[in-house]
Amino acid sequence: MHIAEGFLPVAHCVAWYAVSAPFVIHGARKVIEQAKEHPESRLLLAAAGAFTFVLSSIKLPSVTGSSSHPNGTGLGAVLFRPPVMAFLSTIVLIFQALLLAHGGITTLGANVFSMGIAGPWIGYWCWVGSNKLGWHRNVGVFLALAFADLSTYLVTSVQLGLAFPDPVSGIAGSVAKFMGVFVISQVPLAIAEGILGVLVFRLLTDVARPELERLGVIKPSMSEAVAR
Amino acid sequence: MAHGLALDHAAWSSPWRSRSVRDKGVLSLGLLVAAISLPAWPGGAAVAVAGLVLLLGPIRVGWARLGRIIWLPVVSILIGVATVAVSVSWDGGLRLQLTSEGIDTAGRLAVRALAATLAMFTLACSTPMIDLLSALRHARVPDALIEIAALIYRFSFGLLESAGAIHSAQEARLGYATRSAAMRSASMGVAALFLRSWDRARRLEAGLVGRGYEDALRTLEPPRQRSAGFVAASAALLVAIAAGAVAWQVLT
Amino acid sequence: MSHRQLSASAVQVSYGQRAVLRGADLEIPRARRLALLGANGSGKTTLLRTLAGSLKPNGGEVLVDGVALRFDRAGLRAHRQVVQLVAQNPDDQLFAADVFRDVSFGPLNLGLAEHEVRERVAEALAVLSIEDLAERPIHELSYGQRKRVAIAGALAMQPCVMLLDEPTAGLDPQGVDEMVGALESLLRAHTTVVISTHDVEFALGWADSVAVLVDGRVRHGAPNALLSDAGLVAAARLRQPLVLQAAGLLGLEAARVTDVTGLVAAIRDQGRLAEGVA
Amino acid sequence: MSHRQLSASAVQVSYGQRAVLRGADLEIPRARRLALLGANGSGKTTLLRTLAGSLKPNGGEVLVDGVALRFDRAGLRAHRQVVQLVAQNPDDQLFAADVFRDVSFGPLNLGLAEHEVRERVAEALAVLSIEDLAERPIHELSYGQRKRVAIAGALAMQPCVMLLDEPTAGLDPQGVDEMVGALESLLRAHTTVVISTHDVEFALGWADSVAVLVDGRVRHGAPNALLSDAGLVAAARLRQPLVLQAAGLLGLEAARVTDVTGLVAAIRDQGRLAEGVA
Repeated sequence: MHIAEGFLPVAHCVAWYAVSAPFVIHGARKVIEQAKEHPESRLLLAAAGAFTFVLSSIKLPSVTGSSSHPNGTGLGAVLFRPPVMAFLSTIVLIFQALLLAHGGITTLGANVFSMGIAGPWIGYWCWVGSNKLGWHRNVGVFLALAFADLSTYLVTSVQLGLAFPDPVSGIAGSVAKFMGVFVISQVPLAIAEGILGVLVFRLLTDVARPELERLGVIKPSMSEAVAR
Repeated sequence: MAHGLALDHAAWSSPWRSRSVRDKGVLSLGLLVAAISLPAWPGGAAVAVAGLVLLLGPIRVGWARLGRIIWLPVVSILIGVATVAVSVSWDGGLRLQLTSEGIDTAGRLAVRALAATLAMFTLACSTPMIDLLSALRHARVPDALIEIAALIYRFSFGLLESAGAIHSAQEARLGYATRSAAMRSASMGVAALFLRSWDRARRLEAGLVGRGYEDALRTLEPPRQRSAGFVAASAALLVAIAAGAVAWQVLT
Repeated sequence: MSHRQLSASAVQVSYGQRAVLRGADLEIPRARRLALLGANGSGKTTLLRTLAGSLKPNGGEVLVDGVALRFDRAGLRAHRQVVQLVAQNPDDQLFAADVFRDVSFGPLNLGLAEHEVRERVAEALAVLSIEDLAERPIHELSYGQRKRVAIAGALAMQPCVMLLDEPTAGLDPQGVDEMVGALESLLRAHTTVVISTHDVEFALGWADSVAVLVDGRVRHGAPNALLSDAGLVAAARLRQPLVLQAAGLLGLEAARVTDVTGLVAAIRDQGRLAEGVA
Repeated sequence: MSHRQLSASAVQVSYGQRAVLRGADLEIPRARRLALLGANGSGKTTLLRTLAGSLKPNGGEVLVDGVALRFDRAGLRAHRQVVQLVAQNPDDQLFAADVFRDVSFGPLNLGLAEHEVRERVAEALAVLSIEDLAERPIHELSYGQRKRVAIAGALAMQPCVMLLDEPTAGLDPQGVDEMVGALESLLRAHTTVVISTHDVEFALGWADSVAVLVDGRVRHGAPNALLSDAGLVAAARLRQPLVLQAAGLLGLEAARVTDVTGLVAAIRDQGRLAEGVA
């Protein structure tokens, strides 16, 4: 759920732009570096961006039976790293706003922070942390995708709560209210996205090993090569 | 085909496509700023009316298409507005209540969000994405970033088509008949799309090298017409809306 | 398997403003070869997708044994065991890592027991003579092989009617021969086979009947009759098969001419006739 | 533009263990129509890519006016102004959002001034009669239109030789006619045109000469002579053009038969001859 166009007061729009800007600029620098070193990586980065854009159009079955679309920030963070995702998510969110009427230009700063920064970083930390603890890759993937998804919606709830304090219960009440609407419906979807991620990764390690190795997602490990 | 690309099609077929992004930017961003900074009544409402008139008039979006593209934002605005309208508190148990303040905020929010959405549509329905990216290039955004964004735009359409084709092929073989089948199908679809986007990039790279690609994807831009009259008229409209809103405030 | 009668009645489909099908009627003859002919953009794929239940028409109906298809979950589920569509581009249909897994996708979704799934896969691979590909990764296969794997995937659903969108497009002569062999195997298993194509030469030689798409409507009839009709062929933005062109120029009876051998026989006959008269 | 002589000499290309070209020689006649014929997988695309400098052969050489192409930056840069390759799938070559932008890409890479680039784009669009598409988004174009845009993009480099991989594949009869028109425009501008195809019928009617790929080597000659050679055609896994099949069965002189009209004329002549003799 992106924050719709015009939904945030002016001061909040500006503030979220300011908060997101350093992350996006940092990501853009990394992207420019890569593009200079390897000109061909422009096309691969673009492929990654298009993949992220199209991911949100895939129908995902939820545990509750209703269907929704994956949020994709966790998978993107694991595959392409959070700084690059900060940049790619910004482009994707601009496209979603202007091509799909999903999100908005005034709320872009806020949406970039929740979907392009908070979600990917938290997902990435889950992935790295799980790997450090020596947990199975599937656990890391599941946690990364599920928590990236959940944290995106948590952040969105906080953003809306800050903008519209409840006349009775204040900011805290308002945040709780938005969480009630978004997060509770989102928990089953986060679990579904985590499961989807595990399945996708299993397929990709089968058919796209060279691509994953190139991205540095998996190491060309001897033991696995032998096991296969 | 994907649902939302009606906006893209509207932009490419709009009579305003040949206008420069500078001109349209002044109008649309001006309306957008007015929508979120003026009081909802009458400023926001005036922006909404102006946006609607522009969209159905010179931008020629048409009622049917406008209905198709505005449906999604309206639903998302309604969910948010309803959440704002209802107040919650904890008083030994969860208490839901409607306060006049909450309803008032929600009402203003609804008008403002709708006005802003229509203002954004005046840009999105008259200006292809690629023209906006070219404008960013003129605004000194580094070339590499613009090139990547332009390629994402180009790749997205083919990939959306593939996603649709894969989904419909899976559905035909009952891939979404049960929940576990659906999960399996969706994961296969995502993996296939990942591979396809990768493959697409590799093949395009080979093709572009043959056309002299070394380190930049430079292209010329088709001519766009700038009009001082258009900018002046836009400014006049914005000033009229702002002045009207302020006058109303003072008078009441 | 082809005891079911599939037909389209007054089917209308529009994309936005553009009407592609404007009342298309088509009764598909059971257990026979039908070629659906039309230029690119004439609505061939749209009609096939409608017949397969993948596209809900704006008007008209798709019927199985005279009963209109209902576009709900149960209706579509039943329909997919009657009709299967094979897309033109096999890559839109193949998404598993290897051939066995791909072909097993449909039967697994039918909820069959494992041994039944294995049987169905084995059978489908056998019909298409691609048993040797079972364990091969899909991305290593040639275009023609992938096309046949896509057919095997649909066949494993054991449909009564197989719709194939441009099955011969992009194939070289040997690939076309192999495809014809695969289609004959389907027919031997009593499956109704419908293909779309703009290769008039192929349609004339292969089909029992042809359906020509003109202006969003369907003309259905004997291949020779329809393809000799120069007006119809031009309206459909096709071209006449070369052998019929030659027959026309030579003033031969076109009814018997479906290939070069037929053309040559007709020329010889006329020669003899002329000699006889003289 | 076609004052340069392109040729391949003893070109060898292998993919891993598999040798695709095993010493291919081909001298490309200037300002003429050459059709490169072969089955799928016979090495047509490989040979075209080698000639275009996109693929470095394992052995042998590509020559321009007798001078071997050097696969360094400067050598390739110069070569791309002599030879341009149009891929079979236009999406492998088109990257920009609209037609004008895409066609301007090649000339800009040559370092030309803006007004020169604009001229070249206008000229290329005019030659292919797609001026009206200039401001259209590429993702909204039909397959046939995209194919012509890809050709315009290559043409704007003003090469002496245009290599086109399967330009007629996937096109319906009208699309083929439009493609032939586009190729004729290239020839009128004195460009050498080489196409690859497995459509023998088309090659016989269109080409001034054909080059047939058999076992990784090239046989180059007159279309009628090579395509009448049943042994060669079979070895190349192709099939004989229908008109030549008919001519063969009727015992006609094949040299003059390139299309249906030619076939009919030959039949009438023989008839008259027979009458005359009788």
